[in-house]
Amino acid sequence: MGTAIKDNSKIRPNANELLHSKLGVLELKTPLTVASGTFDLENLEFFDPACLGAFVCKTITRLPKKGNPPPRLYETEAGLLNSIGLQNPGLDAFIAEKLPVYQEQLRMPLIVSVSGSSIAEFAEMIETLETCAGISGYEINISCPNVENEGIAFGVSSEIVYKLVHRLSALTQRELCIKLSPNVSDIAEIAQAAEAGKASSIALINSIYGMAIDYRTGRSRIKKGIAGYTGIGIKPVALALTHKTAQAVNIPILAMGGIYTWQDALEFIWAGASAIAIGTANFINPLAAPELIMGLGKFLLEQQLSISEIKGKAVI
Amino acid sequence: MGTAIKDNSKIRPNANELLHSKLGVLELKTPLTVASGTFDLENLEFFDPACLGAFVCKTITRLPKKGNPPPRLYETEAGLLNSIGLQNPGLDAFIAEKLPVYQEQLRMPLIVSVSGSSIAEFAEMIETLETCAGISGYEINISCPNVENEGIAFGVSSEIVYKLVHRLSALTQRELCIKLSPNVSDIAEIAQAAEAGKASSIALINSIYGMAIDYRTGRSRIKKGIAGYTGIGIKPVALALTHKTAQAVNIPILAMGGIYTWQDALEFIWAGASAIAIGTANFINPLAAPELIMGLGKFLLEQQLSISEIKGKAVI
Amino acid sequence: MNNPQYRQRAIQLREELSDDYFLLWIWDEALGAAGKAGQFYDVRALASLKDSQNAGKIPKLFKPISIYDNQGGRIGFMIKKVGEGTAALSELRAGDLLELIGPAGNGFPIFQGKRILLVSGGIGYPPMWYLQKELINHNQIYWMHGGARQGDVFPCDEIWTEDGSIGRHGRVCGGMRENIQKYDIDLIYSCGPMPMLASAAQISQELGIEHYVSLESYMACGIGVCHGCAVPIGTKDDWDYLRVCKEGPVFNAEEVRWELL
Amino acid sequence: MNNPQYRQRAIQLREELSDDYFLLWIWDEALGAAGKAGQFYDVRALASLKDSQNAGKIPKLFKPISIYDNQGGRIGFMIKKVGEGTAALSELRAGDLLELIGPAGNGFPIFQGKRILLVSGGIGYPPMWYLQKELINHNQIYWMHGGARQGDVFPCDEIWTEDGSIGRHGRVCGGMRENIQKYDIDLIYSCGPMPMLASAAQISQELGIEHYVSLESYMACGIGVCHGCAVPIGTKDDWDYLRVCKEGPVFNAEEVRWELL
Ligand SMILES: Cc1cc2nc3c(=O)[nH]c(=O)nc-3n(C[C@H](O)[C@H](O)[C@H](O)COP(=O)(O)OP(=O)(O)OC[C@H]3O[C@@H](n4cnc5c(N)ncnc54)[C@H](O)[C@@H]3O)c2cc1C
Ligand SMILES: Cc1cc2nc3c(=O)[nH]c(=O)nc-3n(C[C@H](O)[C@H](O)[C@H](O)COP(=O)(O)OP(=O)(O)OC[C@H]3O[C@@H](n4cnc5c(N)ncnc54)[C@H](O)[C@@H]3O)c2cc1C
Ligand SMILES: Cc1cc2nc3c(=O)[nH]c(=O)nc-3n(C[C@H](O)[C@H](O)[C@H](O)COP(=O)(O)O)c2cc1C
Ligand SMILES: Cc1cc2nc3c(=O)[nH]c(=O)nc-3n(C[C@H](O)[C@H](O)[C@H](O)COP(=O)(O)O)c2cc1C
Ligand code: FES
Ligand code: FES
Repeated sequence: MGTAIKDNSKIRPNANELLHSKLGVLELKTPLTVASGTFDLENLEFFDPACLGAFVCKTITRLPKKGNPPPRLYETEAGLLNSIGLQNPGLDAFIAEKLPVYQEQLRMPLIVSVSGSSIAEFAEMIETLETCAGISGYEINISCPNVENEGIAFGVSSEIVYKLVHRLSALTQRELCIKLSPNVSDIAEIAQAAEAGKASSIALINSIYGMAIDYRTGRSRIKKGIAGYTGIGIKPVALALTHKTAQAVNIPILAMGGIYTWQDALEFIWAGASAIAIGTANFINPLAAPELIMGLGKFLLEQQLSISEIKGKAVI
Repeated sequence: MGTAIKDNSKIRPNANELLHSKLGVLELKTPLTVASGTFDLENLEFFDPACLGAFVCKTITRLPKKGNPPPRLYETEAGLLNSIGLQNPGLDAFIAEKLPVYQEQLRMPLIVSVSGSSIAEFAEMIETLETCAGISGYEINISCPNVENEGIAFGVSSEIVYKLVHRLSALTQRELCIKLSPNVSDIAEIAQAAEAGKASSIALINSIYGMAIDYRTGRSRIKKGIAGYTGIGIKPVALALTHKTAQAVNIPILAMGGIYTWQDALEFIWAGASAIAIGTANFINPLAAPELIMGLGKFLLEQQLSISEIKGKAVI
Repeated sequence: MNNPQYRQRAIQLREELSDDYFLLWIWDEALGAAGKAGQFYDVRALASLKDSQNAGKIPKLFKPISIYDNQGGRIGFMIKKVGEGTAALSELRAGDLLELIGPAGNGFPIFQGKRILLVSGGIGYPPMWYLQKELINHNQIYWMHGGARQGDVFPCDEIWTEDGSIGRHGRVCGGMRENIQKYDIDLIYSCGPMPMLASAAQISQELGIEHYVSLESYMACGIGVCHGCAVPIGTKDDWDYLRVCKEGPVFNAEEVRWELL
Repeated sequence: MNNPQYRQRAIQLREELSDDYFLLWIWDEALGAAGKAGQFYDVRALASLKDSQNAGKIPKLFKPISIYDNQGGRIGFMIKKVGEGTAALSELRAGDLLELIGPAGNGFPIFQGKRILLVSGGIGYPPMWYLQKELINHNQIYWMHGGARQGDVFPCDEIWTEDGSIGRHGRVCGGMRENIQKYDIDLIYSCGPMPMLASAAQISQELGIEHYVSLESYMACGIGVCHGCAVPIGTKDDWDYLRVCKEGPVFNAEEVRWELL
């Protein structure tokens, strides 16, 4: 850096400038969002929403989904097992009842998470949502471990991911973020397929297959047996997959998986994430989001570094 | 159960009988073994080896392997990252120096863990080891996350796994246990390929890809970047994969991944494991093995249940 | 205060009850004005979270605990130590901080001029204490409580223990029909373990008596966002998974699809 | 006692030193007979394991700590609190239990009739204390110790601090050449952070003086089974990864492949 620039840098940027980030077509006031299915308006009672850069809602499907039988939850030594099974009221009820409330109450970009059982159904849902105002983007959930997609295992085939994303990207100018599964042999290949299909960003990771059994009785702690594992115990896995994916694609990454604190967030940003989300941490610490942004802002200010300056700069 | 049998059962079996298990062609005095690379004769200073049913040594390769540059270790919130890179003295030194010591000191079946860079190399190693006495079986490691196998990613292709196992099973009557990687889309398919190739058992899981970064500096905690993640944080994943594999194959399973206590061991046995191994737990509690067998024996005795009676009987 | 709020409050008083049961009292006027019988808080020992931040240990989920008593701001929780979360709570002493999210859930519907049977089992006791205070002036109440042994039972009109160590010998539902007849009951409230509630529900259904149950469920968020606590509610042909923490924990016993639980 | 053993021993005495440094003393005659200067124990606060078993928290790895002193069974550890593991150790008081695996490692080679320079930095001090007691009768010794600030330095012949708060201002290696000349040094022992050891090794190599370094490394097993603590040792053309916990922690400075660390 030349001395001229050094002189300019005396006008120290403030935390707001340092926290600014971009996810595809979206400008984010902070790099922090929330993981689908772990956060809703109720959480916004606990803190000032200004710490969030975007809001991702629970995944919706074309038709209402009852979800899986209980018990659906079990806390392990280092995380959470869940088997919600994408319970949701369906697209029509979402548009009629939930969306208006979001439009009224949210003061930040809304990303709608959608899941479908076929490429045609996904496309139909996006077409419908395109007619609605107040939506900034879509998170395409092809990675829920708790439902069997009728016919196609979307998330594990790069060919199908390419076809799906290619179809959807033609339908929208809004943010198109593809949420990947960690339960694959090669996540980079799937991410590249999404990029080739013109996704504007990648989200990862969704839950990992996990299980717990009552050692006394042999009864599965979760009714359906295999469930989705999330929380601090999956952080090393999520970080490895974030790094791998960041090496493989040029589109931005929204990373999640075991992020509880600002230190965790920094690890993912160093590894290549443009934005990060907290999921299970919302259950563990109701103030996880504002505390994360406070800590992250303070660190960036002290170091005089911006998100874009450290993004993907991990030293290996 | 008829009353005649009920009467007989008054002669209560003792813990030794209840703990007995079988892994393929091997009779095990207890279902407990140790995970390759985490245990050696040094550990046997800490407790009476009678608690172990078999001994699995560190993976050996045809030629000596230097291993990966340091730092190779980092402890995360809920487990351990390692990047040893299969450092070992090679087959010849193993046979000349290590094997005689094992033969002299071990009072239990020895399972030799081997890794190769081609089917031919694997076969050559087994042929050589077949000429040595004092070996009860092989653990075929096609799943180490810390080395790039020259040319073939053995563990992720069911076709190659079938070819490899088919070739090796023709070479030996000893136990042939195939150690699978969790870093695949469908572990059941790989396990079935191993079974079709006439493996006599399956071992799972090896380490999961994981990573950690110093949040202050962005420096990877492990020199090579992505490492192998083990310990309590991977238990739910290992349990899910054990259950999935047990549903898919008939050959016995040697399960591991985050087993620290007898309660953990029981979860895996309910899920379908015939034997279990402790790895990272050896570092965390030097007495993990004897404490596990004490607890397990006590439980089986109280419940008057044997390993074979609960194996795979999880209620889902 | 429509949605649950997050607070940290000092323990004012801690009382020992029998065995593993203890009482924690906090003081908060606003919460006192808000909480209804049958509602609960998601609570956690703040110490356990602080521990985890200092020593790198892993923090755990909040646990749902009913409002046991509410004296205009003097709020009591009656807790049984059964596992990790309640063990952390059991370490708290006066002056320590409690984390609270709530009040959560719907609470019991309140009536007047009824002949009421309260049926509680084990740790189903606390919400009933608050409820009977709410009902006592305008209804007739008979309260049956059962538990495994002497340490699990508390003051009420009729006590049952499974081991016969005190009160009547057996399960509390065993005495329900008798009391329903004797006191001409026309409204039942119950809270306790699932199998007990299912038996109680069968009895009320057979006799055609209105019956509200407070259900237990494993929770993650406790505020309605994760759908983890859902139970099947509705008619046999038309039911949905409703959230114990939001639409519940109190449901009409008739609408609970017990056969699916 | 050829291989490390596992033991639990009560803390006999705890002493506070400056800042984050403290001493823990245990008593074990057999261990007293066994431990050599430069060897270490893998230690852990037993309380931290008990906590984890009771409260479902996750136990952590043992940490390598040098033998600081050994008076025929009165064994001392001098510890600096830097992270989780040492923080758990810092909570221990007399009467609490310490878990120990050891003695581990090779220890320093011992000579007679030498003019010796000891160079230590920060937490490299403890093994030097034991070492100089071993050497003192038959050698001439000059001991330099450096640290970041006043709280990081301890009794020796020459003190350096990076902030100049006490002793000479700068890094301890800065004074090495001067002392080597002044005292006609023909043998060096050093222990401290890697960059310091690398500098010291460069100086001794240039001057052709025999030099033994005690290296640090992150450990899992601490007994030679996991190969996690390996460092590159040998000649430029023929080196291998040797284990700090088994073949080390003491290596000939010339044989450490510093350029690969
Ligand atoms: C709406 C509601 C109100 C409640 N009110 C009270 C109260 O006032 N006082 C009180 O002491 N308890 C109450 N409970 C129960 C209390 O929430 C559980 O005992 C607590 O969550 C157990 O947590 P733990 O971490 O201590 O035990 P865990 O480690 O979670 O479990 C220990 C044992 O209890 C079982 N268990 C855990 N949670 C439940 C559950 N929710 N239902 C049935 N079995 C379970 C586990 O299977 C295990 O066997 C209430 C529960 C609900 C849903
Ligand atoms: C052979 C040997 C002998 C030792 N003798 C002593 C002794 O007598 N007294 C003493 O106080 N310490 C000694 N140490 C260092 C001590 O082992 C570490 O300080 C300790 O392991 C740190 O553990 P922690 O859990 O407290 O910190 P961690 O949470 O592991 O780490 C805290 C910080 O220290 C760094 N760190 C951790 N371990 C090391 C390491 N081994 N080397 C360099 N940086 C590290 C981390 O990167 C982090 O920044 C010795 C180390 C070795 C290898
Ligand atoms: C209770 C629960 C419900 C979830 N529901 C959804 C969902 O509807 N859609 C989705 O894409 N991911 C869902 N997830 C996954 C999270 O969005 C996130 O990918 C995962 O939890 C990893 O992040 P974490 O470790 O921070 O929780 C859910 C996770 C949990 C714990
Ligand atoms: C330090 C270390 C070294 C390992 N080396 C090997 C190895 O050489 N061969 C192998 O098959 N697995 C190796 N593993 C994997 C373990 O055998 C085991 O599969 C894994 O650790 C999961 O079990 P755990 O969670 O109980 O540790 C190693 C694991 C660790 C932690
Ligand atoms: S516990 Fe999350 S919705 Fe009820
Ligand atoms: S720490 Fe395991 S070999 Fe040294």
